[in-house]
Amino acid sequence: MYRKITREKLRKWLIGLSARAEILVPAKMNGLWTFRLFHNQELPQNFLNSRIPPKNLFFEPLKGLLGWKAADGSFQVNSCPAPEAARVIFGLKPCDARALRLLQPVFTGDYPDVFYAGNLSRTLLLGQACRVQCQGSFCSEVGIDRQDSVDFDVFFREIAGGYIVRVITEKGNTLTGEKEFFEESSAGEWNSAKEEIRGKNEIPLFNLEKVKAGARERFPDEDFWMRVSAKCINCGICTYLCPTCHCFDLCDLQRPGQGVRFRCFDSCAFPDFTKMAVHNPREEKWRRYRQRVSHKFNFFYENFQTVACVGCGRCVAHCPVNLDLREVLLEMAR
Amino acid sequence: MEAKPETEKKEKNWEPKILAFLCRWCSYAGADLTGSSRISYPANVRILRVPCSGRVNPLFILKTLRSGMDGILVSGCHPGDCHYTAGNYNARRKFAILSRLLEYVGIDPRRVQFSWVSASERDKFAKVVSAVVADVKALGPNELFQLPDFGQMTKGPTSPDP
Amino acid sequence: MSEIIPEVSKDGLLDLGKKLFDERRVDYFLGYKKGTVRFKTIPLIARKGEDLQELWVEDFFHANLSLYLKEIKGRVGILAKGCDSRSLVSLIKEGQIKREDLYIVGIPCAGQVDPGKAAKAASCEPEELEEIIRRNQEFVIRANGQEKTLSKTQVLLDKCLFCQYPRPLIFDSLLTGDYVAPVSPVARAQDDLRQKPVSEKWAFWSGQFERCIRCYACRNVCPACFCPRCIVEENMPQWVSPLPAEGDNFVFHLMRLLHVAGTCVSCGECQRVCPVEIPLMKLNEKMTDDLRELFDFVAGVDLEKALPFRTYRQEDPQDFIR
Amino acid sequence: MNAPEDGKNIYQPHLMEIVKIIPETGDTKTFHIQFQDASLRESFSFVAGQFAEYSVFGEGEATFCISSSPTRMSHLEFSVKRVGRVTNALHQLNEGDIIGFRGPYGNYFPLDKLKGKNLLFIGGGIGLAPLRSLIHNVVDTRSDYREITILYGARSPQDLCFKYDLETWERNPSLKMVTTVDAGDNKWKGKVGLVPMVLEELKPSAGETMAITCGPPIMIRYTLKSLEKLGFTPSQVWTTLEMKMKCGLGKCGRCNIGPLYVCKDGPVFSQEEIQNFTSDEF
Repeated sequence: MYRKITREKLRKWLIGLSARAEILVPAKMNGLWTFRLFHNQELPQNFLNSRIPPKNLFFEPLKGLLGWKAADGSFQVNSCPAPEAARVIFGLKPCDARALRLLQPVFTGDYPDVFYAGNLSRTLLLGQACRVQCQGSFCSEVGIDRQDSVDFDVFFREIAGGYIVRVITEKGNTLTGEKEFFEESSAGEWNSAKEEIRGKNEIPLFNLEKVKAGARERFPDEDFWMRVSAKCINCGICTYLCPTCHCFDLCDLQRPGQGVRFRCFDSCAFPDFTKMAVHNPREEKWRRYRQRVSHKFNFFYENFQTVACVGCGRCVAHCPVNLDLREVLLEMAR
Repeated sequence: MEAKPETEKKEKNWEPKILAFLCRWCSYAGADLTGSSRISYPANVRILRVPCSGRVNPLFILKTLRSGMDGILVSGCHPGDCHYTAGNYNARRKFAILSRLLEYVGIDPRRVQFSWVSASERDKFAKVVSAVVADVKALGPNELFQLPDFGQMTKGPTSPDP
Repeated sequence: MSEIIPEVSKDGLLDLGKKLFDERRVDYFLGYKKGTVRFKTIPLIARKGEDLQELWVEDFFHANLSLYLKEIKGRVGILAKGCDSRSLVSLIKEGQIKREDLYIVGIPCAGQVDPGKAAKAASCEPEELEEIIRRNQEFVIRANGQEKTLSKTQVLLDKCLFCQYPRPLIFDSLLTGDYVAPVSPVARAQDDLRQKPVSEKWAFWSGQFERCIRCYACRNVCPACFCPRCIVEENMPQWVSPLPAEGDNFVFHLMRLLHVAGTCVSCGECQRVCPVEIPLMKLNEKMTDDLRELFDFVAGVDLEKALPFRTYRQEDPQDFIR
Repeated sequence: MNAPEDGKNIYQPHLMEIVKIIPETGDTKTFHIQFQDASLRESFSFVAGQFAEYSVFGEGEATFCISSSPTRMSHLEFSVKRVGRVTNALHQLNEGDIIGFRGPYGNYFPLDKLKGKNLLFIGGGIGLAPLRSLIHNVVDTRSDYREITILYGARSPQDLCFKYDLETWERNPSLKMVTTVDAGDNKWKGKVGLVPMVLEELKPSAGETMAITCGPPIMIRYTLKSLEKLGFTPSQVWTTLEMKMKCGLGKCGRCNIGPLYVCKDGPVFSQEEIQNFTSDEF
């Protein structure tokens, strides 16, 4: 189903929604694009993508899971409540939305995580089409259409003066059904509104099938991994900025008489990630780098039939030593 | 870093908690003498005996602040009197840099104080402690790093929005 | 070194590197190769002469290669800008490397570009910057199909504006070129924050620390952070929890800073790589200034002078002690 | 098995009381624990080989196998060697203290494949803990199995764990029990020798026998070689693996060996499966 809305009406619609839900929109904070609470402001037009992926709004970098209290000889443990308050996020990009879907089977498969599930079900996802290829990105190579997506409730594509809207879910349909804001549109109009992406790779960088095959074949090739990881400095930027990386640590914080168990991010790039009492199976840097690439393009594919990379390019653009994942993939695809 | 007025109102009888790192040769003995001479000083200090003020790693001070202590006192022998010849001279350099840095990031210098108290200076010890307690009392509780509110223990890019 | 090649041309650099490998003077050669992302170069870790084919010394060689000396042991050939050479001096003083294991090739640097700053000056997003071209004494910036001319002070990293060591302090060879500061050195602008009341300082830094994601890139990229096991990873006792909570971030950043006191040469790599753009150099500069003021110590310029925390003077300031 | 309940916080542990602490060796203790919640005592079930996450509140969680048998459910047992933060904290606890317990997690020993076979248990050091769960289980259902041999070794007589069990098993006429130490002392009257060597002396017949082994990596490596020499095929050898875990639920992402997660797909693997692993990172 397709609809249309003007820029100003969209803002008014969001203002209306903010009475019922928390609205998050792209905004600049300390020079970084991020998703912030909506203060009825004009929506930005030059938003490419957020530095920190919106994954953090679903799988939080610091999340209390449970707390305990000891008083008068009794000891009590309480679970943190699963998030429920309704929420709307506008301006998500197709890559990040795909990442949220990729994480779904991990968190909500066997042993469902109420926190991730709650965050997903309480959020209305409003996507926005890309017009520019982000630095370092290779989204189309991993099968993401920057101008179309079904990973949202509603997907917005900018047109002159406003947006053309693809309604995907029932929830999205109900909310965009308000006649005073949206007018009906058609598939024809939607298709003709498709834009060229500025600065896109004219020729795909690599073939994903070959990368997947290469990831399996290259796995035992120690020399290859040593060579490509030599300049890695073992920082966690690539994993912490990755919209699909989801490794975490559990950590207790104790104060007199009470404490909290938190979940926080952890990174396979850190030497202590797998350190045990007597040995560490991934002590060497190349093993850790291999784990990161293989997890995304080999193991995850084997377990969930899709690669765990959405090509957003954050790890490429922000690596301190320019260790370019695209080059590694390209070499694997050869 | 300054105390919020609401908190002070909430807890009228609030008393600061101060951790004192005392060198065992001078200041700890000084504290002992203060006590055995029945000179009273505020009961807000928890004393931690260290071998030498040079043993006090700045990390101890950071960690103590992080654990929610309201104030810190580090006390050692007067320059020239160190049992280990130069422990306090070395400590003095570290503390000079630390105290300036703490001030720069917004920790009031009155929260983290340093003194030289010898084994015989019972009056000085009582005076120093009273002064530190009075300073910290004026600053109010260290609310920098409390446990987050239960139930809202999530940190995402959106949570604290002005 | 038996034979010193005082000056090499850019073309001669490749031959020099190969020669060093051939004569078994070095086991590794650290240089730069062309980056794959705008305004970045890749550190090149050559293990043999052929690896040097990719060597590229044109522009945007921000990286302070001495960081790899933490990991790479053996005899190393290394390219060093004037400022990077201070890290080498620092590391030699700290006993982390030996001068005789290094073959240092000094490279001329006309100042390194700060894309974020340039974007701001050109009033566009850093992502929109297409090209930054050095043209005589100015820079031409292309963004969104438009060209703008900016001055050096608008484009170069702040540290380059008060560059005091354009010529490496220690070296074995020098690449031909001009070893002069990119602009006539100006005094570093006074950090306004230092004059603010303590509560405003806290407001500022708590906002910064709150953002930290604890990726540890600032620590890992720092040549002065060379402890084989960082106190951050220690959990018995646990000094700093891995939680990216404000309090732990505060402890982490101050602890990191204090650990590099006397070794930090203000190379600025920590701030450059920070993915959430925390102005870490403000802290480093404050500490550097304090060390100079209190103990008359400047890191990485003098091989002889004792490190500030390995010595003392009886008359060291103690006005802060009761 | 206890399936996760809908809408429950999977990270929330049950509270358990330490009812007894048995010092095993200088640095190892066995804890007997019981659910605080009486209904859980009734409904809880597990299978030998499964593990759980145990919490010391304020210090964190650590992973240990359940070393008691599902056939003896008056309480649960687990054994801990003191090495790190959580294990140190556990060693500080007293009887009557409360700990957290999440589980059971992971797969288990393939009882259906073991039934009607000869069983050969080979354990080293604290590695006896997971085997012990299964040994008690098969002893309690003795008629389902044919000959049962237990070979257990430790560095020295002081390092032998579960001495009370070793004695019972030695006295049990339906079991063949061999205990060995790498180096004896003046009081030690038993066997002296490394586990793989003693195994080769024992010469158990490979036909109709399943070997189940657990111990330090170096012992496992040589034991597997000895078993091969004795004619055991990879499908006859079972072991339980150890990897660093945090969640125990296949989410936190560190215990994988290639695409397999030790917490969900393991910890029990046959030698045949291990041979097919794409990764050697364990």
